[in-house]
Amino acid sequence: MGELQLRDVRKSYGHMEVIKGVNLDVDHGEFIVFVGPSGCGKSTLLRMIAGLEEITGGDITIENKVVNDLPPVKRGIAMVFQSYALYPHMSVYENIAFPLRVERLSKDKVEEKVQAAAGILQLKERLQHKPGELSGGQRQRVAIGRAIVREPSVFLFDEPLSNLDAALRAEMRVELAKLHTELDATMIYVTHDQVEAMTMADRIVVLDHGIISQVGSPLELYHKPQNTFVAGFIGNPKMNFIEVSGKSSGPEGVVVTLPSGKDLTVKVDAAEEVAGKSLTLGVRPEHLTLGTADASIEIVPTVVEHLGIHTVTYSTVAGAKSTFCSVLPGSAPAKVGVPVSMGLKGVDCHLFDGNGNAFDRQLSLEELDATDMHI
Amino acid sequence: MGELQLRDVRKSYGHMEVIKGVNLDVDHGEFIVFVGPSGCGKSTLLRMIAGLEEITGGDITIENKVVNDLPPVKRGIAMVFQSYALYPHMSVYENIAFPLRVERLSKDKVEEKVQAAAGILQLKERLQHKPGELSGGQRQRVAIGRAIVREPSVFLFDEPLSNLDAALRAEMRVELAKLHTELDATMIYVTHDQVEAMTMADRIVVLDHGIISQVGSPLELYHKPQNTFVAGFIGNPKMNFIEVSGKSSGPEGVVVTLPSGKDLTVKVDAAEEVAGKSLTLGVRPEHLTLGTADASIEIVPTVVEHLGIHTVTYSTVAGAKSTFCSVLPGSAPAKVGVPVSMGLKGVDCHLFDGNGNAFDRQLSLEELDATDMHI
Amino acid sequence: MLHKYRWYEYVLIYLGLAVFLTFVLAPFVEAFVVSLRPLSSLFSIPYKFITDKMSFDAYITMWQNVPLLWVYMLNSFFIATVVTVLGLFCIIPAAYAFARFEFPARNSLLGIFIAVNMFSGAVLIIPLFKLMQQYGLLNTYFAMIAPGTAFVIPTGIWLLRSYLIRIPKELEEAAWVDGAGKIYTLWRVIIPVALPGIVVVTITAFITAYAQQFIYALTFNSVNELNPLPVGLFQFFGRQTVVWNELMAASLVGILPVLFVYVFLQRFIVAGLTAGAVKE
Amino acid sequence: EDKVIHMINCGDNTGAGIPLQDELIKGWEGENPGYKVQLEFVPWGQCQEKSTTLASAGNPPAVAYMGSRTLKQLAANDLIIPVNMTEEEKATYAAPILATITANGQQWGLPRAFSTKALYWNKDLYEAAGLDPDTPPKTWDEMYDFAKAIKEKTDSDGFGLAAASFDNTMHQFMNYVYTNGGQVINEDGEIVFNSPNNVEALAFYGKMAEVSQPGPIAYDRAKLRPLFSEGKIGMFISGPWERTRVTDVNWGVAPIPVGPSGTPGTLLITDSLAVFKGSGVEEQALSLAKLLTNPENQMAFELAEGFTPLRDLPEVRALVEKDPTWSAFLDAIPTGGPEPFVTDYVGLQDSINEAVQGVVLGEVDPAEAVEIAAEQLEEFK
Amino acid sequence: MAHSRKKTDYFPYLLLVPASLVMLAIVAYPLFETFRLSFTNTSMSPNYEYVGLENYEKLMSRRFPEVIARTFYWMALSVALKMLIGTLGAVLLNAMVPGRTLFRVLVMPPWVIPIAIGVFIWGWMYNGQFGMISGMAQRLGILSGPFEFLAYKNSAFMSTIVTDVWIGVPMVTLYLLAAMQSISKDLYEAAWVDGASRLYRFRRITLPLIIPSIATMALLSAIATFNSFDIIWILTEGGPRGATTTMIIDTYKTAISRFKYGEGAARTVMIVVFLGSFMLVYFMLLSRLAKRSPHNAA
Ligand SMILES: Nc1ncnc2c1ncn2[C@@H]1O[C@H](COP(=O)(O)OP(=O)(O)OP(=O)(O)O)[C@@H](O)[C@H]1O
Ligand SMILES: Nc1ncnc2c1ncn2[C@@H]1O[C@H](COP(=O)(O)OP(=O)(O)OP(=O)(O)O)[C@@H](O)[C@H]1O
Ligand SMILES: [Mg+2]
Ligand SMILES: [Mg+2]
Repeated sequence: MGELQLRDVRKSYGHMEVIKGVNLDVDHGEFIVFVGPSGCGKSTLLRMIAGLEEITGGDITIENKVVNDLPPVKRGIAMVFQSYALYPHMSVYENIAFPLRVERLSKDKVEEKVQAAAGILQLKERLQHKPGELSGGQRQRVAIGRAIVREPSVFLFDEPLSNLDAALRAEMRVELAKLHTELDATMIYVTHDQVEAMTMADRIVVLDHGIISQVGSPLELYHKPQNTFVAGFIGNPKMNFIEVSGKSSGPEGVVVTLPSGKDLTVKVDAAEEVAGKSLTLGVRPEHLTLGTADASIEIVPTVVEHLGIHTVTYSTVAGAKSTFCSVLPGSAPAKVGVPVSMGLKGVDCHLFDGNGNAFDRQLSLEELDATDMHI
Repeated sequence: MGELQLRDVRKSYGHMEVIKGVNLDVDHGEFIVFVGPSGCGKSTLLRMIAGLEEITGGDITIENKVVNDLPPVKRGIAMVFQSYALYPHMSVYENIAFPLRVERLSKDKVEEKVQAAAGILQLKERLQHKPGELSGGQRQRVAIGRAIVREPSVFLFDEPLSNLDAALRAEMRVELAKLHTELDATMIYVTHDQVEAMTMADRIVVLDHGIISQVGSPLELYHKPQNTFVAGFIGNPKMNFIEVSGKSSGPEGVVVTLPSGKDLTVKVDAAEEVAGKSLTLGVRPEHLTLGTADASIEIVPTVVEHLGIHTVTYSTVAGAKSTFCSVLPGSAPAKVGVPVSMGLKGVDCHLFDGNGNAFDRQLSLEELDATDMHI
Repeated sequence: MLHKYRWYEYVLIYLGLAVFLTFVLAPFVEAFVVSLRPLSSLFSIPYKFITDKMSFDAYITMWQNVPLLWVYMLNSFFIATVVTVLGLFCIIPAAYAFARFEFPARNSLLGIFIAVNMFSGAVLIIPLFKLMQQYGLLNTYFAMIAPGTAFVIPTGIWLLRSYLIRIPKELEEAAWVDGAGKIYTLWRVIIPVALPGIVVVTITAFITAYAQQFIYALTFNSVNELNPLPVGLFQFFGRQTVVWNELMAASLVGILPVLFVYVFLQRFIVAGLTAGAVKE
Repeated sequence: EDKVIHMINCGDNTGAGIPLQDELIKGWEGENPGYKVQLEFVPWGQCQEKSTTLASAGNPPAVAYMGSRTLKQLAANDLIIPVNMTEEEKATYAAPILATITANGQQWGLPRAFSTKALYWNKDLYEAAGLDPDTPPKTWDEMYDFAKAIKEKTDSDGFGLAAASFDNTMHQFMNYVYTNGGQVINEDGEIVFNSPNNVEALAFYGKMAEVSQPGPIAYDRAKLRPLFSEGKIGMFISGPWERTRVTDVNWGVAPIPVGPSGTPGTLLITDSLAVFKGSGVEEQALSLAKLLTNPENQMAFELAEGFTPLRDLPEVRALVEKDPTWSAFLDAIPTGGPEPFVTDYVGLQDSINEAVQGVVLGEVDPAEAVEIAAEQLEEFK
Repeated sequence: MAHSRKKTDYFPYLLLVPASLVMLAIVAYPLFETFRLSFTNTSMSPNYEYVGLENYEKLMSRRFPEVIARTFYWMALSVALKMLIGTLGAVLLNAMVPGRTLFRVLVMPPWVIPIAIGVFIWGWMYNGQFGMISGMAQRLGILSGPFEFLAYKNSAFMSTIVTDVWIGVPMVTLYLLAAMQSISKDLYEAAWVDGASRLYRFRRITLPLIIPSIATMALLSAIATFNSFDIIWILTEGGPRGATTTMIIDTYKTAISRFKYGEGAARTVMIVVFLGSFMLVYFMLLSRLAKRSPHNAA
């Protein structure tokens, strides 16, 4: 149970194609997160799976049944809305019981299931309250409770935590992860919060203008983004991009020339000739070190943030596509206006061709767990 | 100009005392941030300085003038609201010009000042637009523009960035910091975002239920919190607190017994006898290391978050007051359910007495820049 | 998707709408048909919806029976407009006071204002008459305008207040911090920001003032040239024969301009009612 | 500065008599320098109420057109002045007409217009019902029988009965009171409404409902004419104005049939010019009113307007000769009874209407209805 | 409180001045006058005397209690119908079917035209011989002959109510429509996902959520209906035999038609008393209802 397939799924509003052919296989029990910039079609895709939005083209299959024309209730899904969509006039109990009432379940059954859900979600004390009397986190839990009682094979969440404050969000994140394990259900989760995506997902689906840009585990996306879009989107602060020119390529990697004229060997496999081509070098702020490494870049911080745990610098660098950022240890002696040298390691860098597609990094994901990477 | 003093400032709503005697001296050009949990009185205090809220007791002095009974406009302050409070029916130009229009400044003067402010804030292209047509960051800048043109000696900000998304917030943070330098003005800033407080403040004022819990530079609060409240409040994820019992104290520190029975020497100066007393050990999640150090704690992670940059584990630990959290390098091989040992260093730990007050750490803040601390 | 209907649901909805709109619109259709019939076939038995000799003659001949129709229409508009303007002049500051200020007796005062709703003009007509007479105001526009104004104020305050409450306080605080006075703030900040709400109040006040012009005018005015439309047309009933076709023609011509205006304003009306509907 | 004489005229200024009146007023103004007549036309629906309200508000018109029935009430409230007719002037009026303006031994208004009622019948319907089209009913019973015949033998109803909550329901009923020897108030000002005659009249009114159009309470007299014109009712009782308005059917008009306990009669209604008290120009107003209503000017006005002539002058005979249908109305004048003269005219009207409606609806029996009404009337005399 | 500075703040009172002046002049003073006149025998003539409670005694002895009962009956029936039809209408207009914008415009006319004119038209329609209703009913075979709607007590009573409903229903409909549209679409989607049918969604979501709006509208409507004058006055003047005489009509008849200002004033005072207690009771019921179910939006 709980498998889901999308086959060339499309959606148009009038002449505007919003989802442009999405293919995705979800296994039972997976936690899939859709991320992407605002307007990229995350909600639309989720709502198409839910049956709230008509499908313009393609097929959606849930548990080996094409559900394109089924109403939501027949799809075996449950959905949690961003606004929670709690019925303000009903008690928590009645809110959770709503789907069961629709089914005309017997009183005892309803009682049993609601109590079970309330138990899982620690809402037993609140059952007689109205949603208006609950805190944000509690409301969120009620919304989940309403989804749980239906025992669906697929849970759909549309930015369920975006109305909560940071602390509560962190807490609920952990709870949702636990719930996922407990219920052993397939979950599809839309968010634009990176941390949520990275922490909760088995696999992340990065959407860009209605097409899937990359699908993969969080670490895969972090370490092996397939293009500049994913590379820039995953990771906070954003990856730094520097215009470089290719020099040569070989088994040990690709040699590029930095704007400063120095060379750096990036540990990637080149599929094509790179000499003389203009390429983009990507390096995450947290992979920069004070001093020099395989190569270095001179920066003059314009802003320095001391976060205790980290010190973050921002500077303008020739060849960099936007503000150049580095995340240094909390004790790093960076000062505004004082020039400093930033070390780059070829093994940590990413390289992209003129179309923004990544060269394959010489790094096996299996090794990642064992490798002792910086930070 | 720009000095501000609060002398035993108090505020009651009816019988409820919300601000319970606050004393604070702010120098010209300082960037002061008020932080504290929701409802602790941050906004109230700021609004009292602004003159939006009546003062129940004490004195507020701006530039050596008691302003208790002056209306806002006569206090030499400008305020930026959380909601921006832009006039939706006026263009950006008119919004920025509003305070000048009120003053009945000549047309030329208005033009000059608005253009100057727009220049600083990069709003020149947007002057004829309505606020509704602007992005969140631009609106924020307009709100600041309206404050700038009045050339106040003190700027007051009430959670000015809380309506922006993460990326924009980071950007605006940097811009505000720049602006602070450029304008050379005193700024008082309310937030509940730690990162903002840590990155922007010259000094942070931590409020707890209407009293000042601690005032100090960001690093001071991070490294030398005076009590468990500040220790728990500053730093994200939260500091872990573990119940320990004191064993002995000496010049090299205080020896405590962990719940596991092992001893650890914490580098703090004890002012009193500690033997046999029940104390609280504080250790920041980012100061834990895999393996063992001065001492270790065995944990079984219940949730593991792979953020790429970090791996965060959550576990239940005997003696810990809440979920025990550790922030490990991104490559750390933590897995749910797999026991792992966490190393503690005595030099990184904090120690608090039964009342939650900190023992003084053997660490000079001057050294901090030079010391090579972990992370 | 949510709003996809099955064929029988469409049938039911349109059937329901047909019945509902028939009830609402039948009188207008009847009025129109009557206005087209010559008097003789008007009183014809048995009833025929379409009769022969239908023509627009009544629209021409009616000018003899109601030569002042234009004047009545203009009067109606004029009275409703002045009522609305005066009403707004009272409503806006009062609604602002109730929405934004804490002062002793605020709630009871508001209650009193709202309660005034329950005294129609008919109840107060005697003393009002004496009052008007005392100040020589009978047979003036003022006699018709003043009571109208009083009875649009409570609803207006109620509507606008619920709108103003939703305007963020920070706007005023920001203006105050910038040194703007209270009147300046009201004029330059609150009123422009509340404009959509004010538009709604304006429309509802106008509707009320326009629709309820009968009793005051009938009682306080007897100068024909000052009469609003309903009273002007009521004169048809004072004759030996009620010239129904001309009455209907005159009625339709008389109400056409407002109907026309409301077709264009309907967006605001529905939107504005939301203001009141969301929170009571 | 000229003193204004505010005169209220009911209706509109389209009648042919108005220019004549204007002429006279101009002449009067010439003879009375310093006075200016301000003539105001008020539609019928609001005319009398308006004058009364103005007066009771202390701002009376100088002279106004009022139904004579209101004069007693106005006089009782001290709002109008008596017009002080000389014996000679009185003599120009028929006694019943004089009676309509006389209360407490004084005259309170100068008659300006009047009407009597008669029975119109549809000759074609008579024929269709097998009745003689040229023989109108002479008695109530005949009227009932004829109506019944029409109702039964044709598609139409036999009679047009008015019982709406308007003033002319009482007027209609008064015709039956007066043709059955009844009265509302006697010469001594006592309420005598609860006489057997009136019970009989009311019972008959109710009985007529059986042969009348359905739902008489929805009808006032004005609404009956379309029915008559359409041939939907065989007969109805109305004033002389119908003669020119009913065109489509072949009709005749005859005196109102007589009840079992009475003699021929009719309700005689007059409207008068009343001179209000407190206008400051009472004297001038009175002189103007007298000028307008003197036999010569009044007659010219009536002829122009098509009103029933008030006084029996030679012109009248010529009128009847030209149009014999006048005679049914003019001949009835001597038998005419006035509208009851009370201090609360609307109260009286409501009470009588209610009695009529009660009987028409079959809710109360006539004797009881008359009794209740009589009781209520005590309050209004 | 931006404006609650130390000094007593006169500003809010200043803001209330224009409205208060109008209210004092047009409502408060006349009300007071009414109260005073209710103890006098004032009539047509400018002079009058105080007569104590005579007017009130007269009230009781006549058929006034009947009028009161009728008024409330008329009001309750009319308001109930308005709410019922208005709710149904709002549901229909809320349906996402082609043409709904047009339909929303089409319901408006009765509300925006002068009431009196609408009533003129209804007066004609109720005519049994020539009017549309009786005519159509005869054509369709529902009636065998002309029926005069205003000629019989019950039918006249109902007819005035129907006209009142006709005038009041557009406002109620549009208001409830607005209330329905302010319900978040998410709620319906959530219910749909849970399998709730259209009818079920209406019963369990729409209806409970618009109940406060219905209650508000019912009160406004009740007050308007209570004070409804034009309709009855033009159609029946309170007849037949008082079947449509409500308190307002009775008062107007007494005071204005019959010039018994004093007696009319006594009636007015009674209206104020009854309407006041009605509103009080209504508010008490409402607030008790609100306490049982706070409608804080989630
Ligand atoms: N009903 C609609 N009609 C027309 N266009 C629509 C409709 N709903 C969504 N869109 C468009 O489809 C695109 C995708 O919208 P969607 O809501 O799926 O974005 P999203 O990824 O969820 O964004 P966000 O993160 O802001 O929620 C957007 O460009 C939006 O404007
Ligand atoms: N007008 C008021 N009347 C009564 N109590 C108030 C009022 N305004 C604030 N309070 C109370 O004063 C306390 C401090 O409120 P304040 O708004 O200053 O908190 P805050 O620190 O700004 O919180 P947040 O982070 O949520 O903005 C709260 O307990 C609040 O409930
Ligand atoms: Mg979305
Ligand atoms: Mg705050």
